Amino acid sequence: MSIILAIFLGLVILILAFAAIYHKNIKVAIIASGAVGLFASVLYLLLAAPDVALTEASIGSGLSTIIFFYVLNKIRQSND
Amino acid sequence: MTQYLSVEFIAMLTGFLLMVIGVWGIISQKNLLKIVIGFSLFDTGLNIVIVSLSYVKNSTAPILDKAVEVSDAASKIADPVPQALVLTSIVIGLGVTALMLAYVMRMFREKKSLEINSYNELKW
Amino acid sequence: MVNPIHIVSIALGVAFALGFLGKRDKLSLGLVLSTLAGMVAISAGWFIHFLNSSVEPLQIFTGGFKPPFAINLQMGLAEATFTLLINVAGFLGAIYLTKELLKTGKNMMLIFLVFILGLNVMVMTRDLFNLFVFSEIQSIALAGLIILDPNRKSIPSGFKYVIATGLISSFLLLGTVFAYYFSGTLNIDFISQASLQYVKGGAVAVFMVILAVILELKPFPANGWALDVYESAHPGIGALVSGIAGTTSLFVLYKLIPVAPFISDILITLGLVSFVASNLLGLSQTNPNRLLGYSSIGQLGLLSATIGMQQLLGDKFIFIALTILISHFFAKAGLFWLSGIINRDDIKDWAMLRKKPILLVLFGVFIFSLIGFPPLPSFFGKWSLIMELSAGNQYMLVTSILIGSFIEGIYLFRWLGYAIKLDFSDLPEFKLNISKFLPTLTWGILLIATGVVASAEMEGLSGLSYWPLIFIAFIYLIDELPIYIKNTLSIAGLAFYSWLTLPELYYTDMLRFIFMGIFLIGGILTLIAGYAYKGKRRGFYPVALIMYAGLAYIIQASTTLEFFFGWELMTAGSYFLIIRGKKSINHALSYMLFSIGGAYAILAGFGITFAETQSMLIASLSQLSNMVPLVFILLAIGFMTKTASLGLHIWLPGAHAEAESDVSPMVSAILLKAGVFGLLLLMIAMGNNPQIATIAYYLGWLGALTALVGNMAAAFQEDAKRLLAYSSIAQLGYILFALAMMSHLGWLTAMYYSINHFLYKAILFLTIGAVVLKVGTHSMYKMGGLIKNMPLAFIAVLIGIIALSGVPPLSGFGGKWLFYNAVIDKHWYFQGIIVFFSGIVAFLYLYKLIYSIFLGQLKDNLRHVTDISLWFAIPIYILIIGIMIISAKPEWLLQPLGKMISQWYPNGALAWNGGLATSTYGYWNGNGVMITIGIMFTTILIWLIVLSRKAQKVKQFNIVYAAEAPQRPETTHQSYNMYAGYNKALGWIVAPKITEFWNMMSDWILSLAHFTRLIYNGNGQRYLIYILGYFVIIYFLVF
Amino acid sequence: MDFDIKRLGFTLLGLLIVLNWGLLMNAFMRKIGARVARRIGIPWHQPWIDLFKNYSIRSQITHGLMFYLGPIFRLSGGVGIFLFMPMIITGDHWLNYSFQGDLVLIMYFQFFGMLGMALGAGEGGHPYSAIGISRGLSQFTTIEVPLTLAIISLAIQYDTLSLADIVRAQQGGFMHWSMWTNPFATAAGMLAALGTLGHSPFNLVMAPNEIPIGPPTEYHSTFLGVLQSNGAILHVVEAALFMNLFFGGATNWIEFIVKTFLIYFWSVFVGMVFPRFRIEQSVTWFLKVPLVLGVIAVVMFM
Amino acid sequence: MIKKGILLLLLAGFVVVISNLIINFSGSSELNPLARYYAENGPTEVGAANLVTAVVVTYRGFDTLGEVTILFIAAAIVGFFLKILNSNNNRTSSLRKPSEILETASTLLVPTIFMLGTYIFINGHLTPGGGFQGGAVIATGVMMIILARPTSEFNHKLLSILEAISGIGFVLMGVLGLILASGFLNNAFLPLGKLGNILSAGAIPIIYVFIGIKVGSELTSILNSLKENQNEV
Repeated sequence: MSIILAIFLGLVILILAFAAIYHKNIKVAIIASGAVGLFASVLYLLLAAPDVALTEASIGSGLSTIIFFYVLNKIRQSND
Repeated sequence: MTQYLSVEFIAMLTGFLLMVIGVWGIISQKNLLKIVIGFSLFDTGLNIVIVSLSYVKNSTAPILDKAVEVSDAASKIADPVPQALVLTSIVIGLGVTALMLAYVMRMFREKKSLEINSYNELKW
Repeated sequence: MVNPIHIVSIALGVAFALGFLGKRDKLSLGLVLSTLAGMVAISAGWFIHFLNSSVEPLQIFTGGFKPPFAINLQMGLAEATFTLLINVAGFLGAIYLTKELLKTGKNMMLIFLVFILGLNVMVMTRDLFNLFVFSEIQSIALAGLIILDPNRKSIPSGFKYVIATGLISSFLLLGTVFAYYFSGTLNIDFISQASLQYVKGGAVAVFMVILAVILELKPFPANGWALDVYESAHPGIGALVSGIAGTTSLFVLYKLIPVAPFISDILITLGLVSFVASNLLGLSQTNPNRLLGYSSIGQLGLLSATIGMQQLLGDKFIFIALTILISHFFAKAGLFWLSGIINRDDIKDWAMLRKKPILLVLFGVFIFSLIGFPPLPSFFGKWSLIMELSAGNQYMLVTSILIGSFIEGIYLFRWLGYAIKLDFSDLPEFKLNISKFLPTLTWGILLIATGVVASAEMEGLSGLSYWPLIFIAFIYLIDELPIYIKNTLSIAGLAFYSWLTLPELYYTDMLRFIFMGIFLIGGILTLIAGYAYKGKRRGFYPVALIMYAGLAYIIQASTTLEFFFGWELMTAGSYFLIIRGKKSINHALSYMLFSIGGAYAILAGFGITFAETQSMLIASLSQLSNMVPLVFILLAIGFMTKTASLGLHIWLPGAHAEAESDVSPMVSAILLKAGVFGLLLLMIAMGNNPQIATIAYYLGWLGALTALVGNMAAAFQEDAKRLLAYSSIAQLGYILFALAMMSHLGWLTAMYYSINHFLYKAILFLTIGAVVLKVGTHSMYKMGGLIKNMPLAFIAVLIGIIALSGVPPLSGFGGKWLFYNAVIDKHWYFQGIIVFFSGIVAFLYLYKLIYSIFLGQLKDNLRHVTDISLWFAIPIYILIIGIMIISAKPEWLLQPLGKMISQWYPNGALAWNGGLATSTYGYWNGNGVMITIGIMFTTILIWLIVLSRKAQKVKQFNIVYAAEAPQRPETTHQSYNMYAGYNKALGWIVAPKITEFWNMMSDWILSLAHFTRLIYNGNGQRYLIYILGYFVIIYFLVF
Repeated sequence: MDFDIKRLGFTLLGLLIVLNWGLLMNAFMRKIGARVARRIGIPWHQPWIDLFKNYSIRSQITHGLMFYLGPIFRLSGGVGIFLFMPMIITGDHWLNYSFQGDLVLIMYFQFFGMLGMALGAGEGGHPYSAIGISRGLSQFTTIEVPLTLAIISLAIQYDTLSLADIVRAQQGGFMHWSMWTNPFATAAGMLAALGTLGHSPFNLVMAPNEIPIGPPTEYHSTFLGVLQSNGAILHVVEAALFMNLFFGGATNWIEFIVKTFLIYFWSVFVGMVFPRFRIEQSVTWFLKVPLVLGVIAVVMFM
Repeated sequence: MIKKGILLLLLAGFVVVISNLIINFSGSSELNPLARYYAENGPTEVGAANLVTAVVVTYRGFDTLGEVTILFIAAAIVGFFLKILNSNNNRTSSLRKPSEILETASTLLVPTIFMLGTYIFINGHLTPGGGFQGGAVIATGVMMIILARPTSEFNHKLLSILEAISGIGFVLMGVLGLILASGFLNNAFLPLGKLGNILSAGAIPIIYVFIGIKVGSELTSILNSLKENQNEV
């Protein structure tokens, strides 16, 4: 069961990663990259690492994405 | 073949492929933000790889509570060391990402460009 | 003793506590500085502790558990040394950056503090992951420090730096966790014990770890990011990156080698490739900071190669690595600091340093330290390195190290030359900030101090006395005093040294006595001329004395190290003497380059000798049995760069011609003899070996051709000093030829020529120099008719040229006579003919010299020129007396010489009967000839005086001029292009083929440098690709 | 060195003979030259008249010390070569001071006079003197090459550099002369002799025809007298050198006179036949055939 | 095109290199000796039920100190960066007012978020989580305030004093460990207590509080710097 979940998660992560690299819209890319972190934290839970999962969710995907957006926003503004 | 059909191996494979995608993003994308995203993906992949190293077959989280008694902890838990390392790695990753993004922001201000090719002044 | 962990707790505590202080920046800075001072104190305490006693290193268990369960730090002698270096540099670096730090506020201060802290822990930690964490701290802190001076350049380069180190540290992390997976531990010592190189996958893991560390050392070509940082960051930061961050990475590499011992071999290659390539690329660089970057990368390459050579070098490894490292550490940081003081974007602007002469001195010390001149530490390091590598028969490594160092020498000395010579009047004034100056000065002093310490560690250097160097330092200290005091003191110093050494040598070693006499007495005489100068003549006396000290050391050396020490000292001193000339910047550079090249050839030769005989005694040259020809050729090439033999001569004419009036005789009459002395030593030691005969045969030809080309070229010169310079080349060609004969008469000729050449070339150069001082030009066709204004000079030149030309009865003829006998005795007829022919060609330029300057028509603008300075005349006439004595009583000189040479060549000596010398072929009575000619000449003179006592004196212009009235003196002075017809007939001999050859070589190297550096196209992503490619390629090379 | 009055006497006597024979020979040669050119030419005693006249002229001018010393150097050079060269080989009387130095001394002493002359003329301030001297020096460099080769060949052949010994080794008959035992050296030496004796085609130095002036032009009166004396002595002595080297030397004055005359005549004869060379031509000429001959001569005895 | 090919080749090389690691990875069926040691002795030596916490705070506490330092300097650098950005430009802009929903929600949610964060780091030695996670959660709360009240100014002084106190506290704990117990950052200078209790594991809860405050304030200051930067156009 967990193997199937793992495979599923792995596929989702890889697809999101591709999207993060190749999507034209930078916003989507950033969100995809954040989502990679989120799905990774689920994977961590499968791997018996709740501490890591919590950290990844809050820092790796949460705060990083926020910072990305801040910067993107700033760039947008100053590009006007 | 069956040895490869395990959670940890799949996780590790995912991590590795994520790293490869990240590296590809780093070396092929011209957009500064995409490069930073590449780094972030690379880091996540690396973290997944590390965590999958910590996994012991059928183990539980390395937390001693009612489910895991002190006496049989050694046979039940996952390796806590790589997990501790990943914690550090994630935080460092955040620091590096913030730093890179601050740089990107500052560079953009200078030239209004996100193309890495526009920052080639220093050479030779 | 304070627990080393407090380096961490204090630094971090203070860094965090800065938050309390709000905007009180000065207080913050004071706190940071005192923290750094405290860190210095802690590591210094441990350093002293470990230095005094050989105790086990201290282990610090963080968390209170033993490894591998917790992270442990180690503090031993090595760690104490490195943390001390780091902390001192950090402390002074902070002082240097005082102004900038105050301006940017406390954020930068705490980043700076954390940066230093990170380096400290990187040195001390024994845990792989901990190493990763603190190297991240270090690199992130550095990424912050790069923008200390935020500008258009530094920000993109900071970004490149961040992404590059990000990639590299990812490799490190990946390797680390897999190393943990395969070995079950993160402790470096335990991982080493696990021998992961034999574990499948484990080998790859440790490879990734070690390669990440290598990449941190910026190997060529994966180092574009580092170059950009060097160029764009504040030089104060560049100093830290290059000096301490690089040093730390090296230590980490050293620490990690046991984890992946298989890397050693490839590390040597990578390091040396980086060393040679970066130096090559540095050649076409003009930005000082970037140039320093190239140089840094090169030095790091050399050092990492040295670490790879740990096994090869054995016991000496620590000494070698440490001396080279310390030189790099101090010199590079010092240079960056200087760059910060100057703050210019072009190395040509470094002439500004001359506005603050002390900076120039420091600059010189740093440059010489990088190249490895004595008494700076890297001299000893490089010496030992070459010796040990040769002992291990690693000649490829020796070759590439020497090539790399040579290329480094090119741009460093070009730069030094710019600083010393270029015009600086257009450049702005600058204030010397004490906070910027103090660290730089400290570094210079420490550099010299470590050199002295290192020299105490060396074997085979016991024979040298440091008193001359101390004396020179003293002379430098009184540089502000007027010239006559310094001159008197210098002469007194030389005289005292002569008094100490010469009498003893006279009874023990005739050969050394003669050369010591030439060097010291010659030195005294040429210095007397210095009284003619006015003002302070800053910097002249120290460098002249350095040259003389080097020469004296060469004579007194009993080991190869002492010899080389003296040789390099002499080179350094003479370089500074030569570069003092007005237009000598390029000539001094080419002098230096040939000298360095030659010195490296000598070094390689000594290295091979040491490899075989395991002895540093010069005498051990004679015990060689293998590779004799190679050693001989290497050493001979080294010495022939000083004697300026054909092919290696192109530095000489310019260098001698453009030098100051009293410097030319020093470098021509005296300095060149050092090469002769070296060749003599070489031939004495190795002459018995039958393999040498063939080489000597070719040397003989070389000498003959040198003589021909030298004299021929001299005949076509229009510049008086250049003419004499070419003449020196030719004369040294004679000497080389005579030495190569390796027979009694041959050597007698050589020795006789050496002494004579010293006498008459000193006379000629001094006189011409004095004339030039009065007339203000070197060009002979602008002079003319000066005989009336300068009778003293005329007589001196007359005697000089008669002696040089070999016309009886003066001393030159003795040389010719000996030469004939030696040639026929040796059966080297055709070479002999060439030398003889060139001897006659000498008449052409000698006549041109005396005619163009003293005879012919006096130019209008020179009507009121007075005779040469008395201070020049005194040494000149003393030398003339010498020539006269030798001419009248050649046996006084030849008999002792013959006796001396009989030690080595007992057969074929001259037979003496009173003043009559008889050889197998001919005979000659110098004394008798002198008397006969004297009487005859006097008789005819009296006869003419009797007949023409009423001769009426007329002006020079009063001549019969083909039915025309001459208008101006210039039109009747046939001087320019005097031997036009001869040039038409035989000028092809002196076509500048050799100069063209060297030009082609240098063009080729420069364009190679230019094209190679195009790989650094400034694109950060490209740099990442290089890093990745480097990683992949090295992987495939290793596995 | 012991002072030997007898040797001095014989030497001075020899000098007197050589001087007069040189003057006479000069007159002969000029006469021959004139006859070849279908002129009458000078009377045979003309050189003595010139010499006497020049020595007696009262008005003399000088340009300075070196100008003054130039002729002295020149004459010293000529006399010096005479002094260091054995004239008549039999007995000890006419060996002069050749015991003080060997062939090398003689070769280098040739430069003594040249150098002095060059310096003196140089101070004269006349541009053409300098031109002439520069040409003379240029030419001399290559003249010496075949000559030296020939001398070295002889030195190897006879195993000595002593001129007297070389002459002695050639005694004992016509066929012992170097001319026959070492023909290549002789050929090289005699071609070089054309240059040393300074007649056409190698007389651009003096350039007696086109340019009415050369180094001696500024000299006149006593100075010219000295130079003329030297010219007479030098011609004989140079010829004597070649005689000693290649033609068995002389055992008495008759033989001396005949041989030096023939040698001198050889150069005059060539001069009559060949036109003058430009300087670059003459410089290279000596490096062609004479050089090859000289090399062969050396190779033969190596 | 050629360039792309070269890059692909490079990537292939990279894949080859790292696949060496993955091929030799075979999973683990039991703990290695080091982990076994932690599992067996961690509860008695350190007293933390969460072994990851035991490793993070005590056994490898030195790493954690470094980690905090990294965040610290990253915050300092970002702060410096944006300070120099702002110093160049004094213009302020009027931002769009945030929606009322966000404003109200934040008033309700922020205290809860702060409490959650505090809980996470105080219970770090017992349950998953700890200083970092808790700190991050607190920072999220701060972000919410920023979003809700873009014009509100943070008290810089408070923030930096919080940073300083927590940082110094962490270091002080380390030094106390050195002086009172067996080594730098050893937690046993306070009683280890009973495994599983909130007041157990010696100094770990205190250290985690410091870390939590420290991380929270660092992240807040990063966000805050970026926020202030938003105002400048």
